[in-house]
Amino acid sequence: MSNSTHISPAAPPLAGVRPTPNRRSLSNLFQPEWAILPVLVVVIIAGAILNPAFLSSDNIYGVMQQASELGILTMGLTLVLIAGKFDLSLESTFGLAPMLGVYCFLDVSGGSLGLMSSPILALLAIFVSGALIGAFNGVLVIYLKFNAFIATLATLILLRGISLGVTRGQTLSELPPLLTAPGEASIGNVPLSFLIALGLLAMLTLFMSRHRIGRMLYAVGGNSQAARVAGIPVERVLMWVFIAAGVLAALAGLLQAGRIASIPSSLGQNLIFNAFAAAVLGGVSLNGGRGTMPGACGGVLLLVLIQDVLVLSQVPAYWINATTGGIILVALLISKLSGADKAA
Amino acid sequence: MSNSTHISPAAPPLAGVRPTPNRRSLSNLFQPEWAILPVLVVVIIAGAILNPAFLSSDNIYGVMQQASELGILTMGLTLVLIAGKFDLSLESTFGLAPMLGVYCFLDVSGGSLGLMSSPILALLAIFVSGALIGAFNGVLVIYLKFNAFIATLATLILLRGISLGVTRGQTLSELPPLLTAPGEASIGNVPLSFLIALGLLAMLTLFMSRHRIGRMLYAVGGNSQAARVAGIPVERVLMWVFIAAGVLAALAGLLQAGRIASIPSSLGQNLIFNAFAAAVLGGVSLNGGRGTMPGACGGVLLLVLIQDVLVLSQVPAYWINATTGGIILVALLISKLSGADKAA
Amino acid sequence: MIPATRPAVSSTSVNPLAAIVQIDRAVKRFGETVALNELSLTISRGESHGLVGRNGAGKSTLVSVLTGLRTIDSGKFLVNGAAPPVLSDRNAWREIVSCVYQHRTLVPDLSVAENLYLGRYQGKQTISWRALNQKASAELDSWNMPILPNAKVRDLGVGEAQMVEIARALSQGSRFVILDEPTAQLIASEIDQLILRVNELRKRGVTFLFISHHLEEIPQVCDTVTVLRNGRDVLHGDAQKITTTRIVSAMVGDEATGIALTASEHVTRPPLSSDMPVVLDAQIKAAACKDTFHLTLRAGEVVGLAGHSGSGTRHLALTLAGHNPRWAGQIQLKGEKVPRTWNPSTAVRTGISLLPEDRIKTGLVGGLSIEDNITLPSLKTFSRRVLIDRKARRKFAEANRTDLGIACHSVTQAVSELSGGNQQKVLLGSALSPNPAILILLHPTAGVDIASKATILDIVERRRRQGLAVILVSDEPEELAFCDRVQVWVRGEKVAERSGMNEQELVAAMEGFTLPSETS
Amino acid sequence: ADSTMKLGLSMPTLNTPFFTVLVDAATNEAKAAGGSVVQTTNANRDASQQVTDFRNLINAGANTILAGVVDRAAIKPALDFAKSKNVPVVIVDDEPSAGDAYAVVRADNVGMGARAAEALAGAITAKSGQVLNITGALTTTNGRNRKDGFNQEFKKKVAGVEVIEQTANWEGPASANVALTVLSGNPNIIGIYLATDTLYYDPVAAALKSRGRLVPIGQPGHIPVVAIDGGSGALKAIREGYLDATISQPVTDYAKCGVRYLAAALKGEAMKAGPTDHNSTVVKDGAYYVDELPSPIVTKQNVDDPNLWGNGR
Ligand SMILES: Nc1ncnc2c1ncn2[C@@H]1O[C@H](COP(=O)(O)OP(=O)(O)OP(=O)(O)O)[C@@H](O)[C@H]1O
Ligand SMILES: Nc1ncnc2c1ncn2[C@@H]1O[C@H](COP(=O)(O)OP(=O)(O)OP(=O)(O)O)[C@@H](O)[C@H]1O
Ligand SMILES: [Mg+2]
Ligand SMILES: [Mg+2]
Repeated sequence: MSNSTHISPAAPPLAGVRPTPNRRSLSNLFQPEWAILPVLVVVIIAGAILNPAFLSSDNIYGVMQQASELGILTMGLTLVLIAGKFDLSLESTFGLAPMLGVYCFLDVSGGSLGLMSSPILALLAIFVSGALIGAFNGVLVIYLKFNAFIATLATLILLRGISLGVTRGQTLSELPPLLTAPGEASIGNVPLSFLIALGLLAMLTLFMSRHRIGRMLYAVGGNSQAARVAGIPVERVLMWVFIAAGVLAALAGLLQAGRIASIPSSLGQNLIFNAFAAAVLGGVSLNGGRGTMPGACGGVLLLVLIQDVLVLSQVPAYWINATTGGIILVALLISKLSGADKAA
Repeated sequence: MSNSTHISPAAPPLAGVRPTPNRRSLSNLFQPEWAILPVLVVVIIAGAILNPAFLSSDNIYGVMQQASELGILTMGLTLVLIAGKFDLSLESTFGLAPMLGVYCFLDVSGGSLGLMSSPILALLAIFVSGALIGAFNGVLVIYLKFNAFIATLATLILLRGISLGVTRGQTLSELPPLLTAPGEASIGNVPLSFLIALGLLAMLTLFMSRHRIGRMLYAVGGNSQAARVAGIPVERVLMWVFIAAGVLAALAGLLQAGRIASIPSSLGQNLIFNAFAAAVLGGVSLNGGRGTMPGACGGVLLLVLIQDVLVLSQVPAYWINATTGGIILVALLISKLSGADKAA
Repeated sequence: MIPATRPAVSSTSVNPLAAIVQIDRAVKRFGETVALNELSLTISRGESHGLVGRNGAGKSTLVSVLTGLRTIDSGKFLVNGAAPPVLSDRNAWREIVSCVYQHRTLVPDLSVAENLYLGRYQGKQTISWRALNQKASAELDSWNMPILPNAKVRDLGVGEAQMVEIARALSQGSRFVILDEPTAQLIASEIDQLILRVNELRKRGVTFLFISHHLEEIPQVCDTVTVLRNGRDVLHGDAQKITTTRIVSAMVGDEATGIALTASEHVTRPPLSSDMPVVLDAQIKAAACKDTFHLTLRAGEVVGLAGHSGSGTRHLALTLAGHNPRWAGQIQLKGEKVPRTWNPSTAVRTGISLLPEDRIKTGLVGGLSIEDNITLPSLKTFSRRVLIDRKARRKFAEANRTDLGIACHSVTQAVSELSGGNQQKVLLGSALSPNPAILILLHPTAGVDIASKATILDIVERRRRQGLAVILVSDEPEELAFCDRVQVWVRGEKVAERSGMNEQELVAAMEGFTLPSETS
Repeated sequence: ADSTMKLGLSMPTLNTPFFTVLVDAATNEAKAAGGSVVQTTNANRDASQQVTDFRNLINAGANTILAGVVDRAAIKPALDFAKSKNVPVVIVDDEPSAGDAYAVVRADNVGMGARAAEALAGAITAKSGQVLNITGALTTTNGRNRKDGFNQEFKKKVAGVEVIEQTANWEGPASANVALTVLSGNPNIIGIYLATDTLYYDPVAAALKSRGRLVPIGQPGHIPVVAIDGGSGALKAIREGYLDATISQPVTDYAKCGVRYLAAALKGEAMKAGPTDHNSTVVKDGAYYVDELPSPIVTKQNVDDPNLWGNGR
């Protein structure tokens, strides 16, 4: 969007020369969440003061659940953003994929195709449809060369429409345990979904920093021309990014469906904005080529905590949205001052 | 939204390369709607076939009204986009500005500050608040150098929250004629709002193509650094763009409030997406520096007609949203093939 | 420049079997522009082939064809005697050729090391940063480049970045290497580095296609040379025997005589009459520079700021043009002190124009027409009451087109479609359009062919005669020869200020060798 | 005009079961009455869209309109337009604040809130603590009415019990988040009120379950829950003894009566006040003839009543 590269002479052309400390490979991995950390700390302290229950296991449990759903969606989005693209439709994948899976392969109340009833197939179908939707977006953006914002906006509308059409507004409920477990089960006092999210975070962090494909993503996002001449199969890489993002969104949707033990036709609505806010708060650049998974997840945690604190501190219902917006702005400001958001 | 300004031999869609350069200055003005015209024609013919009522004066009247509201909003957005920025919060300005104006300076049912009651002041206040909101976004994006997408997303949430808080969700109704007239009055069989929109379109078209500030906008959007080197006060110009967009959004909101004779706290929700879709369909580039007002308005007309035709042609209600999304995709495809959308 | 120490490499005889590249009557069009026009060219194995031509001659286009980024519209194109791979098969192409493109192909946010080995992490899936960085710093040391392997490319200077690109191309171990204007942004010492390395590789039988506007480099590097004009190969010969004048006349065709005149003009320039008014009097204490910068500039005077990357010259120039909000000191323009809030728009309005060094990034609006770009700083003067007077504007643009000799088919053509040199001319036209009292030039003729170089300097010279004062920031002796007086800066210190320095003195001074400086 | 019914359905939204059922019922009823449904529109909860929808429906040939309301005030221009085309309109589920309608078939939402409050007041055992009120989107009239109705009545019924109010914008996940958070913040929540069970019950129940707070009625630790809507899920929960009570909206009756009135309007009959054949009375409330349908409170006793829309299909 805004290319704010300045001709200002202040850009020290010699920054690369020996004297400068050897921080890069490290910083590349850790800087963003250092930048968001102060904000997180502030929110946590504030929360603890406003209402001691903030630190209660119940509350933390809830936070973990919400954080893992939004977190997984955001990781998917982050992949796309780092690769220099954009995907608004992930929120509809979040809702539609689980719905299609259940609708096609289960016989639950609320409606179904009634072909057969097989939880395993349903589970499979969920991820497959996630992948297919991702691929569809990929084709639009990569091969038909649509502007990613507008193309995925169109898909967003299309997919939301489909999920309305498929179930005619009904809520699918009474899901089999196999589908709800990932979202509702817990090991000790830790939600299973949280463990899943942590696992993914670890994997993706390594992948992005150490795996050659991961590095290719940064190259493609940073300068697709350079990547192309360097022999990186830009199109193919991007294709996989969209597919991966779709699958992650589907998983996130599955977790939420599990948590609320049902699939309303509005599942996931307006979630993508939170994902974007989280990613950017976590230092992911919307211009591509910059950002990290831990950073993005830091942003997720921040958002979830803010919402949580607001509810706990019983801000009057009418003003809660406004307050959220205000706080996000402040958070952006802080994380910018502390240098995370290089994007803007 | 990666924006590669440099020429590199391998980029087939080179930034700004036009296959037929000699038509450029002309095309600069007219090409986009030539490109969207075929699609428009198709839709109109389809509509007329599917349901003769499509061409009834009643229907056309309704289309004009909607088109002018969305159109004015979209013109505001287009200004911002051409200048290379981004503003999601325009939809909340659309709703909040009229609400504030009425709330502060009128005593209508639904709630009011009850200071005094003066329609003229209210009218003024509406535009002033539009301008102020625009300025606020401007400061965030231009001087605090936030990424426009994320900053205006935050303001969007904030402003929506405020409009909920101010009236505690109540709908302001029984507005004085001065405020409703622009949106509901009609001259002969043509809605006043449509004439207003046409006037603005003519003005802005001339402004963008013939006025020096207009040309500056294209430069700033195309390459802000070059603009700066050329002595254009980039920041100031951008500031005015955001303010103008805010005022236009406020006006659009006023028109819609007039049409529905009231101001619900949800006024304008999700409208910005239509505005974006319209602008891009009309050949406005999301990377800045390219697009025209007539093009954008062509896009608006297209969207409104699509909605209209779908209802008239008895597409099952549950599938209307999906169909809309699908058609937008197709329209994008066509307008791309016919060469309007260079953005992607 | 170092003396041409090029090893004798045998057999420049063109034996089609030994040919790496055979092109026959290739045509490449861009819209109405014919970039390659029935061009025929053969590059035989082991030779190093020079390619010269004016801006827009088609060199880079040819490169994009040779490296599989574009296909020719018609004609024959064989690689190693066989049909070339499909464009999408990048790896096959990388087997055949590695290239330094005229335009950056580095990823700004990745480290130097990663950029060096971009896309070739030697098969294994996970990357060991330590290994990568070690390999990189070895590579960098071999070029004795004082850069950290894990510095971000974003933070490098123009020259440093260019060297990284070159190092990458040459370290890929390809048998065929293309260098498109590799020296355009390099300083003398770096150029020597490059030439040495190229010649080493030639001994090992690597084939080169070497593109440059510095004709003196051709005999230092090449066996054979081909001259392009308007997409045609107009001259082909032995780089050692053929004379520069023949190359030049081939490049420019019939205009040759004209060039000779203009080019020589500024050298024999009548001394500046001392009664010219002082237009600029500046003392600047720049963050970049230890020494305070003093400059008194008379109308019609040309002062050079000589200095390599990191010298502070650019920083000073940008400050004068108002691009440095945190400046200290004072600037007097035509006797009046400029305000603290000294910014580009006030600078342009009060008569200081800047010609930035990176035209694509900071100079031109690629998507807009030549007309729009040229009149951008002076739109106000074309506004009648409210709207712009189109006719006047068009006339002005056309005048510039002929005046600057911009090669295009219409002033409504997008500048992004022009070749480097022509873009530079548009940029100059734009800088001059508000007709400023002072013009600040940053490396004005970098990457510009001789003829255009002459044209550009010629335009400036003409304006100078009408009283334009010029500040020329450069590290190219030929450019600096254009100046009445030169300040030499090294790492933020002024080491010399005098007129009439010869090339050797200048180069030495910029390299930081102190010489008896009696400041004039 | 000929009196075969060409019905237009203008719905505020379609992605809640409530309106789905309404649409289906109305469609059947219209067919039964020998008419047809011209088109169903979905305003996606956008007030101005509904005004457009009316226009479109009439342009599409509708000679009668059955509408749910996005916004009481904002629907006026739509009604005016219908009037100008003399197309009779029946409003269901809510009453417009201005404009002409042939009839209004509704169950007063404030009242439902109040009855829910009553039910919850009866169900709560503890006499001190807080009650959680998870409201719908406060930008919607129903959201506000159900909230206010509950709050006012509940304050009357039980003193000294604080009502914690949180909105979930008609979104299931949000209701689960709110429930869990508030529960953790206030250990002694003694009751929960849901503005809608079709959207909120499953999520909230799941949330309670995840923290082991979902206990059947009668067993220690049970948190009384009362809701509005009476969707199938809620009825199931009542049978299983988890949900204390819900206020069943007479959705199908809305449709049935609504369509009947429209048929009458087509025949040119005038609406008149007085008792009806479906044990309700039509009252003249301001400008409108309002048929206020009973909205039965559903508990274990009457949960299997086949007339409840939740038991339909
Ligand atoms: N605004 C500034 N504040 C502090 N240091 C600066 C600033 N601008 C430049 N420098 C430093 O001053 C020195 C000179 O920078 P400058 O860019 O002026 O040199 P240069 O010769 O123009 O470089 P190049 O030719 O590569 O553009 C460098 O060490 C740079 O890091
Ligand atoms: N992508 C493009 N679209 C349209 N025209 C182009 C494009 N690329 C090059 N051209 C045109 O093709 C001709 C040759 O361009 P090219 O860049 O090959 O010249 P060049 O010899 O490399 O010039 P320079 O020495 O300035 O780099 C020029 O007239 C240029 O305007
Ligand atoms: Mg070139
Ligand atoms: Mg320099």
